[in-house]
Amino acid sequence: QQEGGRLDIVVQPEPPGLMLGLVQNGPTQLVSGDIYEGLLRYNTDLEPQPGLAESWEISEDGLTYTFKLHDGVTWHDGEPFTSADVVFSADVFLRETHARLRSSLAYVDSIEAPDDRTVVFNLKEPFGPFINAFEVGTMPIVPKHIYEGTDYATNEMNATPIGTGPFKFDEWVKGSHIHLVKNEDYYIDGLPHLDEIFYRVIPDAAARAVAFETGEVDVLPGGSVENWDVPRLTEMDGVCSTGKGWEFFAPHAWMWLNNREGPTADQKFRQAIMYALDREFVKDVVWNGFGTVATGPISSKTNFYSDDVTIYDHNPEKAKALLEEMGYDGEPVRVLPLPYGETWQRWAEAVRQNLSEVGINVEIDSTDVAGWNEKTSQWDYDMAFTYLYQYGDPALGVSRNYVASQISKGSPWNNVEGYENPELDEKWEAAATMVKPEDREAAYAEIQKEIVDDVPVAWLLELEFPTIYRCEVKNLVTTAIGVNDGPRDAWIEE
Amino acid sequence: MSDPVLSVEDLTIGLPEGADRAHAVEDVSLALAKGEILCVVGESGSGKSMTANALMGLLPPGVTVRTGRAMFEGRDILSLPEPQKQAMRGERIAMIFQEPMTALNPLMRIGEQIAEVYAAHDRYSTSERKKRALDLIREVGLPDPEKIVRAYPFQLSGGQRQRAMIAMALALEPTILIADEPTTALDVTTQAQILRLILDLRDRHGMAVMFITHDFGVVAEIADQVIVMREGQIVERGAAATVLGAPEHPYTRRLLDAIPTGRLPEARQLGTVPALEIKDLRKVYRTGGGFFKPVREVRAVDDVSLTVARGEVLGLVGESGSGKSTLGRAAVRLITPDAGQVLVGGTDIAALSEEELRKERHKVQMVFQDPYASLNPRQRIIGAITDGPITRGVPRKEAEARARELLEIVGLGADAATRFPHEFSGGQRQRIGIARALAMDPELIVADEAVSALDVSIQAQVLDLLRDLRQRMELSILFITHDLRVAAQLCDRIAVMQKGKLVEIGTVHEIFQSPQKEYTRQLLAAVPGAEWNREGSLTA
Amino acid sequence: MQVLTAIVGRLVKAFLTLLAIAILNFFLLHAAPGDPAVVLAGEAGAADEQMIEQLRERFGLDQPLYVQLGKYVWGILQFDLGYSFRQGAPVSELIADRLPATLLLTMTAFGISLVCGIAVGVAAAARVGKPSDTILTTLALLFYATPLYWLALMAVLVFSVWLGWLPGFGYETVGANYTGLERMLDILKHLILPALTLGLFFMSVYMRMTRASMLEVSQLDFVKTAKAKGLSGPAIRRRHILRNAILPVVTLAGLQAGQLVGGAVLTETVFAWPGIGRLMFESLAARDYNTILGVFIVSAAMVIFFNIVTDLVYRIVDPRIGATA
Amino acid sequence: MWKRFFSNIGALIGVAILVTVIAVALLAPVIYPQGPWQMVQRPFLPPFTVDGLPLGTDTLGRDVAAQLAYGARVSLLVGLVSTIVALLIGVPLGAAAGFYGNMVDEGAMRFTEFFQTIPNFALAIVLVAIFQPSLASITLAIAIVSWPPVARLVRAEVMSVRKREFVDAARVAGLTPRRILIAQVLPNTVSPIIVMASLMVATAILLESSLSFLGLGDPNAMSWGYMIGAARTVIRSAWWLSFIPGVAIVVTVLALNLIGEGLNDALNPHLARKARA
Ligand SMILES: Nc1ncnc2c1ncn2[C@@H]1O[C@H](COP(=O)(O)OP(=O)(O)OP(=O)(O)O)[C@@H](O)[C@H]1O
Ligand SMILES: Nc1ncnc2c1ncn2[C@@H]1O[C@H](COP(=O)(O)OP(=O)(O)OP(=O)(O)O)[C@@H](O)[C@H]1O
Ligand SMILES: [Mg+2]
Ligand SMILES: [Mg+2]
Repeated sequence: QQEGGRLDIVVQPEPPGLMLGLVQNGPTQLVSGDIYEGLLRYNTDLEPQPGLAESWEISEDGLTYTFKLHDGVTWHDGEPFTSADVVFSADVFLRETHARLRSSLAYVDSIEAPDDRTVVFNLKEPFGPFINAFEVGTMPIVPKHIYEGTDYATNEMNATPIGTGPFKFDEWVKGSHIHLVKNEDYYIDGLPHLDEIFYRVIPDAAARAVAFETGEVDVLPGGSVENWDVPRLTEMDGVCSTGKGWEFFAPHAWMWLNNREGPTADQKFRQAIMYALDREFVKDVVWNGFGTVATGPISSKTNFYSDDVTIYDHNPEKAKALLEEMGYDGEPVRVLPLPYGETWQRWAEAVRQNLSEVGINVEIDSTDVAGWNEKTSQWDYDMAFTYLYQYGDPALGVSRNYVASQISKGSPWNNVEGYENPELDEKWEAAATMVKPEDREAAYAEIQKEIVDDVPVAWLLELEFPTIYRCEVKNLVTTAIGVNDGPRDAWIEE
Repeated sequence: MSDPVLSVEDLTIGLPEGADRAHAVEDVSLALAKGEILCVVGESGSGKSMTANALMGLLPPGVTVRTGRAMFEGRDILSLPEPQKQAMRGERIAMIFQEPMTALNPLMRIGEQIAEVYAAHDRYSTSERKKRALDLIREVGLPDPEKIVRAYPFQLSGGQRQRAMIAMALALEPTILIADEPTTALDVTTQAQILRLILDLRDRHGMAVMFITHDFGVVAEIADQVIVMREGQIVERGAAATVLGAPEHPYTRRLLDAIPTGRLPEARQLGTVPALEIKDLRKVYRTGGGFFKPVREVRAVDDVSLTVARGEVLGLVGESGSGKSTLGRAAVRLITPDAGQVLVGGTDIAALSEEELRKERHKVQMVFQDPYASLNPRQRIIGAITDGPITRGVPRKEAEARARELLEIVGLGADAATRFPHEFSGGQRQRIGIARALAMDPELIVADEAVSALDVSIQAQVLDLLRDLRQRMELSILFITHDLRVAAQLCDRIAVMQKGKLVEIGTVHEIFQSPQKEYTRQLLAAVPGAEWNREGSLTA
Repeated sequence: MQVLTAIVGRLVKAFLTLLAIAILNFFLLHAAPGDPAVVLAGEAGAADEQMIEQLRERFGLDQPLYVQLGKYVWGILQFDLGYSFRQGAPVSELIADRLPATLLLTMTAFGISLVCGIAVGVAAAARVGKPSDTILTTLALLFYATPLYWLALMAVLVFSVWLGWLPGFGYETVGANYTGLERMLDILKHLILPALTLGLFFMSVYMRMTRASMLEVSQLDFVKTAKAKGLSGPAIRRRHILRNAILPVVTLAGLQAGQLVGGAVLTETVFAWPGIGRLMFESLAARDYNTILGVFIVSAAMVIFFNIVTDLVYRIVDPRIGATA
Repeated sequence: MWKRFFSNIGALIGVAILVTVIAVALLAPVIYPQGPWQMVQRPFLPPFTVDGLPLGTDTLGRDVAAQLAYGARVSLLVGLVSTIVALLIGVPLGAAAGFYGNMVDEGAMRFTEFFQTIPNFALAIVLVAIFQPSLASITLAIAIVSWPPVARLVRAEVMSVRKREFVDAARVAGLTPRRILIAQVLPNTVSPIIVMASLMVATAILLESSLSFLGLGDPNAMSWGYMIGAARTVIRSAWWLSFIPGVAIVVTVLALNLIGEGLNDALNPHLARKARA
């Protein structure tokens, strides 16, 4: 292993801020995953690994989680890190700012710090996926001494984030790059290996590919170049790629189908859509062979996946028959693409083509990011593309999209399609609070079998975002969140 | 006659394809002696300018010398290579142009522009050039030379600019000075000064001058020799006295006949019913007033009162800027006066509202100066004439019939009705303008420089027409002109204006023969070739 | 004194214009579908009503529109462009971070296009009708007809990918820590492609304008006077024609500054140039109202500034203006 | 005038190109009845490699030639309609300002200046983003940013025509100001307006393609800008996909410019006067 060196990583789009406790969008997680840390890290099989906590224990009844913190950890400003910081972060700060964590924290009764190096979470009832909630993006530990008693959103220190991570914030040249430097006082001896990291802002996908080719950048995190460029880049000499590092997120793409009104309210119509879509073609042509055709709501990379469900193959005849059966009158349906670049645009066009082949009139609604958020969260759509993360457990990232309690206007990440199935709702709830994994496995298998026949949404692909990097860069992707916290262990071979 | 300094032999200048004729000039030969002034006269388009430009080597693109030579200082200057022509220009032969307003570079100081002549020919040091420029400015009689050197053209009047041009032309004491209508754009008083300057300079420097003009008055004033051109050919040549006194060619005679002479027509009996009364009229223009400019006030018409009787032609004369047009326009309410009354048949049209005014409009009509600009190029003649009557409520059929009739009256023929303006000559257009005015059955016509833009021969025709109409229709005319000879031809009475004020008003005979005011006398004296009193035209 | 009132008057007018632009765009933006709170929440990958409400409250979006406008205008009147909640920084700071890059790009492009455009225009006018004139005008026409972004793409492809001569994006070599002259050269190297592609279009515009203007002026009477003086062709072009022909070009160039600033959006996108054009485009998708408005105000101010400068140039070059006749 | 126009080689070339483009645009549905979106073959086929697909296929295996033909429809339509709309705004405003002067002029010019102060491409982006991209909103946005020069031109022309004597003649004849403006003044300003309009169509086509490039095109309408925008991401592996529509834009805009210059030469009063004299 060699020490030193510099890594240039593309970050796209430019993050709105780097204070991970306040902003949790993708680019922020990518950069701030090196500055902040969670209590745990997860390997690519989603097994917990030591993070700020060097060990942990879960009580038999699944109600008490006890963490032993690392010794000798300091904040980047030199202040010592203690269990009080953890309690402040989880119980005070993030409760206020972190919506996704908040729903997990609902199961938490109290958080205690019996001593400087111990933190105990007491749950109200068992919550199987709780052990997955300690990843850095889900529960970043923030410095109490800086934030306590301040207005978090406008705290001046947000511009110069202070964490415990292997890299320290140095400089942010807006529109150009973010510079992180090695944390010399990192508490794990010998880590990190790299001297510095530059996160490079390059707004145009083609320019990002060029930057990689010309050696300007060393790492293209998943999704930074269009899929068509991936084979070309990976075929270059000395270039490696991996599909790993997304297991925690397991991005799952589907189309919301408006279950409330229009043709999409009809189950037969929704099934017809599933048969009409040529998802293999999309995978091969639009996604250049990356990804897997989704069979249902749970990604095959996530725990408790089951393939014992109805399989919708590309079968236009069946689709037409179903449409015939329901008496589809040609009422046009609107498709809202995801405004995230050309790939998604092409995908929408392919879908329009597939659907029109079976006689469905489709119009593509166009919009930008804000418009997409508005339209989906206000339920103003017929079919809308999206992809969401699964966060390692169906209870964290899947059930929210299908249970009736999650129907609520204003957010595009809940049960946007308006699917209501009280019977299934109960099963989702029960599955989340079972203590034994085998029990949960069985429960989720049943749920998947049932829900797939209902087609509340049109599942499309389990996305795969290959990370492209120079082969000299070693050990970059070792965790379930890949490049987000990978640089800690990475090193460069001369 | 002494040896000619310049002799042109059989000069033919070809025009590009699509021009109105094949040659701008054909087989022109002429000679110019030292210290002599040769006037080249002829109608517009007769090839005067082309001849001059050819000598300078400044023919426009496409126009070329086909045959002929021009011997000057032992060389044929027509076939010199460009660098030598360039060396000759300004140094051996100099030229001044018609438009003093545009002939100077607006962005360069006068002194620089004069000194540039030396620079072009690599003479003197920079400081010497400056000094000489100053001397020249003094020589051409420009006031306050130190200031003028540093002035920009826009700060000078037309006459001053023309003097600056002349200074430039004199800089290197050329052998020949070519002047292409150098005074046409100037008013009479200024014109007289410039002519005197040229004569004076000729005497002092002994230059040969080729003077192009279409004004026989100017010819009479300065010419030694005269050449008359017509459609590219020389039709007559000779000493000035001969050509003017005993013209041989019928064309020359026609031209000379057409000139409004100093001869005054017989006085007519005038009615007393007023057609137009102007009382204490005042118009003040305010200009400027931007962020960087103070407001400038011009009293264009300052408390003027006058009357035009039914059937009378009142001439309004005065130098440029004296307020003639302003007065005329106020009479037709193209301008709203600041004070005073304009009574037409008893109604004060100055006080009418827009609506009421449109009903009264027809009583006073106007014939405009520029025959090209006063007709809408995209409208047929019939439309131009009938627009007014139809707006007044005359049925279209009737209006059109009347229009054809009027076209006959002004001598164009009814079939002119369906043509467009560009298919007519200047004189014909002016007739259309008159027909248009008549179509409204006016009581009074204001003619603002209605013949100034026309060649003399055409001018005469239009004046005849007006005289004829005055007789036939009992029209009153307010005839605005800066040309006193024209005024003398047509008018019953004359009003003289200066700087917005009415200086003098009286019958033609009173004004021309016993002017009361000094300004009127100056004006009369400045008219080139005018000999009002000596000709004893009273009885003619 | 008069000049002073004039300048004050201009400034007041400029300020009112900027205010009007802010107000107009304020309404335009708020009429657009989309809610910055939802976008921001959305990027976090999850949100609930509580979070969105919090964000809306923080952004002041829970207040009636007129209150928001009032607050904004009040801020503007105190030269305060507001706060970007999305980026967590005052808008003026965000813009100040990006403005130098945009200024560098647009000024360079403006300079190149004006100087080269005029030079080439003069050259073409001097050879009017000859093959070299035809070649120059055709080339200009070609550049004029080529979409800016396409030219940029092709330029990157050729000069930085295939030939590897110039960097294809960015403002400077990141992390090289150059200083002084070295840094300037580095920035210059990065500047070449974007400034050229942005400049080429405008260069062809100015070239055509100059050529036409030169030809028109050469028809004027005083040119004939100059010839009659015996001046040589080049001297006439330089001393007489050019000086008169250049004025309308400069005026139009000043008026077109707005397009230059607008064109920078595309160039900045293709070349990853960290300027305000990109800032606006990115903020637009997120409905970061204050930032977009701020960029609009600043770029409009740039346009006004350009106009005032050309106006001043005009006043200096043309003695007729500003003098009392 | 037409004679002079047609003796101009550049203008003739322009007309020939434009006529071809228009013909292709009109015939697109006849030549390619299946439309531009149909996936017909393997993606990324280079031009001239497969019979029946002369220009190859795009990223989804759609016929590039068909896209080009349908793109011509959109480009021309947007160019034309937005120019007409811009004229509808600019001509009356400029005419009123130039003709009535004073307060009307002041007001109209302040308004125009205001729009000229906002960087026009940025404004177009905002407008399209706000109204959501569709052919209508794109066309409108282009019109809104391109009318100010029209207003200025018309104002200047009207002001100069207004000073001509035939306008005074019409006033003396008792015509109402409005009628003078419409029947006498405006017809004399059409030449420069036509010249400007032909150039505006060209600029509008460029603007549409720029918007489309930024992802602000109408996703239901195939346009050249869309094609370039879509192909931009594969410029390294299939450069011809952005090159072909790029050339189409260049050629069409060039043609319009040639026509505009031809018209300018043919209609230019300066040259016309010289020929008359
Ligand atoms: N640039 C040109 N191109 C073609 N023909 C021209 C050009 N200039 C003048 N002509 C033609 O040459 C002929 C002579 O013109 P020229 O200018 O010499 O007349 P002129 O006697 O000076 O008339 P004016 O008194 O109006 O100045 C006219 O028939 C005119 O139409
Ligand atoms: N529209 C205007 N605005 C400002 N000043 C004007 C305007 N029209 C005329 N003037 C000024 O008013 C004065 C009188 O002008 P007017 O046109 O009546 O003179 P004129 O006697 O007809 O002269 P000319 O013989 O040159 O036609 C001049 O000083 C002129 O500069
Ligand atoms: Mg002449
Ligand atoms: Mg007058």
